Amino acid sequence: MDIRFTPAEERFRAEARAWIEANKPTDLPDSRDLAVRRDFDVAWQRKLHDAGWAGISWPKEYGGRGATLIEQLIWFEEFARADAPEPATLFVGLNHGGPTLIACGTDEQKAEHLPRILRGDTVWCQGFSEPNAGSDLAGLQTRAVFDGDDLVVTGQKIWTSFANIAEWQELLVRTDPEAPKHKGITWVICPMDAKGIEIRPIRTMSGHDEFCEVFYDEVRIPRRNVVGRINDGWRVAMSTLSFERGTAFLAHQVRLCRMVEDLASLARVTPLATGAALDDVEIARRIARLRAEVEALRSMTYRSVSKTARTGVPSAEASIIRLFFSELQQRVAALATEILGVDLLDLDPAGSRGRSDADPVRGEWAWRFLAAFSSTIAAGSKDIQRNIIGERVLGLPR
Amino acid sequence: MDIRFTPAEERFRAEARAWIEANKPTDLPDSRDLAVRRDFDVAWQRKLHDAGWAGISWPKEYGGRGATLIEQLIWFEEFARADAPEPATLFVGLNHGGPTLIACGTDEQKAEHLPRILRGDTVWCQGFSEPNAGSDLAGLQTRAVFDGDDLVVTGQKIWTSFANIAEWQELLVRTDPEAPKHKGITWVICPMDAKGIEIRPIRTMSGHDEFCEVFYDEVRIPRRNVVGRINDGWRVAMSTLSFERGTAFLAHQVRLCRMVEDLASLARVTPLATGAALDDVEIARRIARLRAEVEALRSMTYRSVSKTARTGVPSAEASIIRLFFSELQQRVAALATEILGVDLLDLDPAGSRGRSDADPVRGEWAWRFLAAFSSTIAAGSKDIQRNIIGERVLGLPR
Amino acid sequence: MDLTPTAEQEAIQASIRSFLESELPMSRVRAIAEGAPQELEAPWRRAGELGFFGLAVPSQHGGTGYSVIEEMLLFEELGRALAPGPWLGTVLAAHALAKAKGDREAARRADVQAGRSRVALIDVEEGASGSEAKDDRFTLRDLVVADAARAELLLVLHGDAVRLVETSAAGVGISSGQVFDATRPVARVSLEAVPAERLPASAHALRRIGTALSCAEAVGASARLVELSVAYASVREQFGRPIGSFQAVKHRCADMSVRAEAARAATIYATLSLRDESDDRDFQLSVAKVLAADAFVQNAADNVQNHGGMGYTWECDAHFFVKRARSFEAILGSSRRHLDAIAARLRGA
Amino acid sequence: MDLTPTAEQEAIQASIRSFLESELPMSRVRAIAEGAPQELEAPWRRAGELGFFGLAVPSQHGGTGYSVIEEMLLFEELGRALAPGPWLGTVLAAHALAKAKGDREAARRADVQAGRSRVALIDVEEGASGSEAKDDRFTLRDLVVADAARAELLLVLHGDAVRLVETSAAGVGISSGQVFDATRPVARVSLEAVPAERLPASAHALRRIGTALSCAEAVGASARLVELSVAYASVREQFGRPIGSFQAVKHRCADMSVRAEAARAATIYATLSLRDESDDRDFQLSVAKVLAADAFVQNAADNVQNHGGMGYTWECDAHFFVKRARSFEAILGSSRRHLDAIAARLRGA
Repeated sequence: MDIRFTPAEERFRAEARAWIEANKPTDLPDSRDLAVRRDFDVAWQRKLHDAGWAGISWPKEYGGRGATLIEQLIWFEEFARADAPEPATLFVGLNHGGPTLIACGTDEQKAEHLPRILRGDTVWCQGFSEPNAGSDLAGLQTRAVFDGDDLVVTGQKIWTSFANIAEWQELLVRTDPEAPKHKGITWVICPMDAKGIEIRPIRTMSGHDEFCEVFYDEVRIPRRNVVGRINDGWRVAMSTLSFERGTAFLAHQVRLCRMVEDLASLARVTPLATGAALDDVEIARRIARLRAEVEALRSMTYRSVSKTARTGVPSAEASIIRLFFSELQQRVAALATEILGVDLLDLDPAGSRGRSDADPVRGEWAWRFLAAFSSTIAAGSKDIQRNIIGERVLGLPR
Repeated sequence: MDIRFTPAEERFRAEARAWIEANKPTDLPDSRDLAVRRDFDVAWQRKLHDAGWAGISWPKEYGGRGATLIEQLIWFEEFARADAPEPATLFVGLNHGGPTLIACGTDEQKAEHLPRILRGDTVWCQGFSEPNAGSDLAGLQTRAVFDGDDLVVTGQKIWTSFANIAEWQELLVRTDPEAPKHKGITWVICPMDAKGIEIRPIRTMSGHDEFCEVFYDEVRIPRRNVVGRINDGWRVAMSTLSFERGTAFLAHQVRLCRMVEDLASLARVTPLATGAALDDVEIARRIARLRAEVEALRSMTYRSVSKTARTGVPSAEASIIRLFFSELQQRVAALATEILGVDLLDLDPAGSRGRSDADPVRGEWAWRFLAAFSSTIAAGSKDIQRNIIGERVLGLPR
Repeated sequence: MDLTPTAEQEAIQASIRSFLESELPMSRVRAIAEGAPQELEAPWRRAGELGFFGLAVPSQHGGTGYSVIEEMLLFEELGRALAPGPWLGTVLAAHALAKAKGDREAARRADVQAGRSRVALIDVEEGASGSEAKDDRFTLRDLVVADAARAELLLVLHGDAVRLVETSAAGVGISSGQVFDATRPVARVSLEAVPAERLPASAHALRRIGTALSCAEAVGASARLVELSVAYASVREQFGRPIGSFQAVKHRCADMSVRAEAARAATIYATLSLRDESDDRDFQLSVAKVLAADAFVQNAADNVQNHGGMGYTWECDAHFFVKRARSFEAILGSSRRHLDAIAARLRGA
Repeated sequence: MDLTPTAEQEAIQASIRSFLESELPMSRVRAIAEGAPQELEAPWRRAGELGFFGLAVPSQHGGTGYSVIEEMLLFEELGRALAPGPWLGTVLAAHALAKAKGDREAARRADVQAGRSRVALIDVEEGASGSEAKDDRFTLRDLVVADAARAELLLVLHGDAVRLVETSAAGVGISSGQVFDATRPVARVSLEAVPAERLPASAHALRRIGTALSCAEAVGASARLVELSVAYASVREQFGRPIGSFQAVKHRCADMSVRAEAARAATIYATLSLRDESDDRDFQLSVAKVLAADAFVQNAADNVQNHGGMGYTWECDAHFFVKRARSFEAILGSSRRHLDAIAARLRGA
């Protein structure tokens, strides 16, 4: 057991840190215009690519960095520590679509898509969830029938980020309605400019359009776009859900840790009747507990990655870490709103200018608080996570 | 709406308070010897009986006080406020067995048992739960078959208090194994001196013998001891579970409120590095929250009794109050152990004599803490209570 | 002792509910929050005609002649409907003006009771930095005030003094921008030596009434959240079953109803103790505020969770309750302050 | 960076586990707790022969030559087995005596390592009322000390000083009565100017080791509690199904495992940072103590709940864990104290 990194790993860290510091964009667009955001992401990804940092966990043969698990962990940690921007619009391609093609795609599919994904040339989106298949993802009902060389798709997907700017979509469709529900699904690459696709934005509770609904009306997709075997799409999808094997989680941990530090800063400058909020013993202990928990989260993540590095298989604790993280994030955001009190209610930075100088992120808390609600819902609600822990980690009966 | 009592009710309260103060025994036996405890309970019950206070919620025609619901509430409140001892060994007879006979017994059964129960002449115990029928009470399997004028009972019951000193037991047996599980149960009066009954004590986590297991090996019970109709025992049992319709709960609330006051006293005399525990802002707020919750519990109980008084039927909120109470009680006891720290670990009153003078109940917390574990388990675990609230109060699907 | 409403009170509450269901349904609340404040005007005027703002004002002063109990029922329904508008300030102004003498104040009272003047509530702790009362002038800097931007009057509680300020007066600055809770939008208010009429009322007494009524509002919302979750969980299916049949969801709903019941009982008791001027009314109000805040905040969050992905959308009503719950926690004393008050009582005991 | 045990460490842990399973099974722990302390003697002596008390003592001083990491693995197993006996004091005494010079101390070291001398741990804050060090004499009044009644030596941490006291010395008063946690019985200890040998060790350093090891013990117990609950929930049936198939029970078990995992990761990290003398080791130890206390206390309570009525009986092992969890929370700094230390760090940041 060791918490120290090897000299080679420390050199990797130094190299990564120096490069990120020197190259990270600082002009993150303020606009919510997705075209603007895409241009920004593409430029940043191109820079990463040209310097050899793109696809940190992708094998070298596909142009990736081919980093070891520990190097990946260091990379994500440094990336988040520098507050370098995530290439948001490119996320699905880099972390889901691309890795799925690497694992299950044909040579033709790989050649067509992987280089473009890695350079940021193409935006991918995800078409998994449906209005009636959320927690029960395998219950999806978007139908596809073969007609000559085409799959003809009819149905609806939901919670799709960037559908309106994506070129491609990783799409799960039901190709055998008679088979057991996990056995009749196919994974297919859907061109988003195909005829019959209609996209509608979804506003979230914060008032922003973060997701889309996608409707398919007899959309024709060439049969060669099927990845893996027909009716084997569930296995294809599952094979890459844990592609980065826990290392990317370090970025979440680092960001949450910074959020706790922000919380302490907020408490330091927020006056209560009896002094600063951080001098209130109860508030201070609650922040201290959150600080302890986020530190434990790092140790858990390190340990999980250590296990994976040793055994080669994804650690069973991933769902434990996910659950712990998501509820912790909500507690952090909720305590901030409590400390802010009435100041939470005014989102106008001009109105609170006097205060915001002392605390540059004061105005962010409202958005963080609302965004945190999604963390126990999206990608498997906390109820589903607890089922998974109970059944798959602990072996309790279904 | 009104929180005030009528002048007549206030007179009733004054009368009850004066009588209890003047007559309550103060020489609660220190011994855990049940014979001693029984003698004590009988003497106290006789006193209550002779003064016309026995069976406060029993109809007058059966010798009870026949008090209104509000008078009952006042009685239980005053009883607990004076810390008057519960007639523990007589509880089942007075609150379950007797009321069941009143509701469903024959004239003969009533004449034989009710006067004796009311005077404290006979001790009853309960034979409902079984090792494999706890949460799922209706799944009980103790079998009884008719043989001439007798029921012949074979099986096992558990969690029976006072089985070893009781004359009678309210016993649920399965008389029709073919029927749906709620339909084949019979309620019968079991004489505890019958041949074939064996009793074994159960030690609890506090090291005391609080319960018994009761084994039945072809125990013969006269058919005339069946209460209500054969195979209708589930309905008979349910009809009296809410006999006192929530009023007795006030006694629990008053005792828990005193426990919170004890907690504040404990915090007042317990030194921490920075002063008394009650001067620690976090601890003080936690105690204050418990104080608020126990006050809300009283209001909930008042409201529930008000509803019952108005409508004549037991209030659906009883399970809500039960759940709130049981978890609150555990929080109170747990906080006390936290404040006590290392002093919790030494139960020897001599060892902590210096401290115990300042706080007469200091030594009680360990027992209270352990006893509180049963409150989310016994008579319907907290999981079952939440099912009941979800299904019967809110109407959610099973 | 009876903590259930009388038949008359039940009838009052039912008529308020049906008024709000037809005049301020969630679709209209949503429209108001999304930028059509004028949608409130008709229901507000109608509420004035029905006497909602003067329920507890004696009938000889133009009120309905009920008590704070009936006001509590009104606010429970307002919470249930998540009604926008400065109800609390307006009702408290009606209280403050009830004993008013003189024509000007009588006219004001009539305006307030009729819904012609909307009143935003400002609670300033005595000695708060930047606030100052001098002669008939009042100064106040940069305070966050709910509904100030669309009010004709400001009811200023300062120490035990109660003052009325016209928002049209010189020296009144009200700036509003983007807000967190669009059903109860705040504005930044500054008063620069503005004319302020002192009313013959006690600010402490008004704060007590305000606490009781805002608790009732939170109770109504908390109970409504239980209904919304139960309704959704009963029809929404996953894995071939309604999600309400899963214990995780069922038990979360059960906990929501426990919180709502505890908060309701505490609020009813506190409001009755306020009406009857019981010695422990401040304690009971603190109890109610702590329980009501807990119920509102937690139930709002649990309701989002129960709605899954839908709960995270703007289209679902869940987020309006989440935001209003934070508005509630932030006015008339945080839970922290009320717990400290209870703790002080325990220390003194 | 690797937070998983090496193959050698796994083998060590496995051998410790099998030793404890055969020498200190729960049946023997129960016997010891129920009044047969002599049942501990053979396993204790055998543990001495196996070098368990001197795992981290250099081999030239008779130890096994491992580090605090292997001790952590030992204590995790001790916690899993809920082993009675003054393990912590004895192991810390071996640390304190490791650098000892002179024949007397070397003999002591040999006795402690061999399990011939059992050592109870006393942690006295500097300036604690009633404690006093004067010349070679030590005075202490009425302190609650685990396992003192059956120890030959007392290891007294006082400020940064470390002293050894023989329990047979004149002036030592140890009175024991009924205790809460029978697997770790406390006694009241008073020292009246007793002879106390000052050892060349730092009490702060020993406290750190003690914190890491007692956290490891709590982690072992917390993980064991998950196993006990899962095993019972998998076979116990109600309503015709194993209770572990109900979400209420399943999710409670899931939460238990989350707590156990978080505590384990934090404890491993903290112990490694202690071994490597990282700058943030005190912070990491505080983190571990907070998480481990939470895991132990909550898991013990949840395990009772999962066992239903059985969990409330003496016959079920659940209560021994409940009681030990409180013993753990009460030594080497409550969670409150460690949270205050973390808060002080946040204030300074």
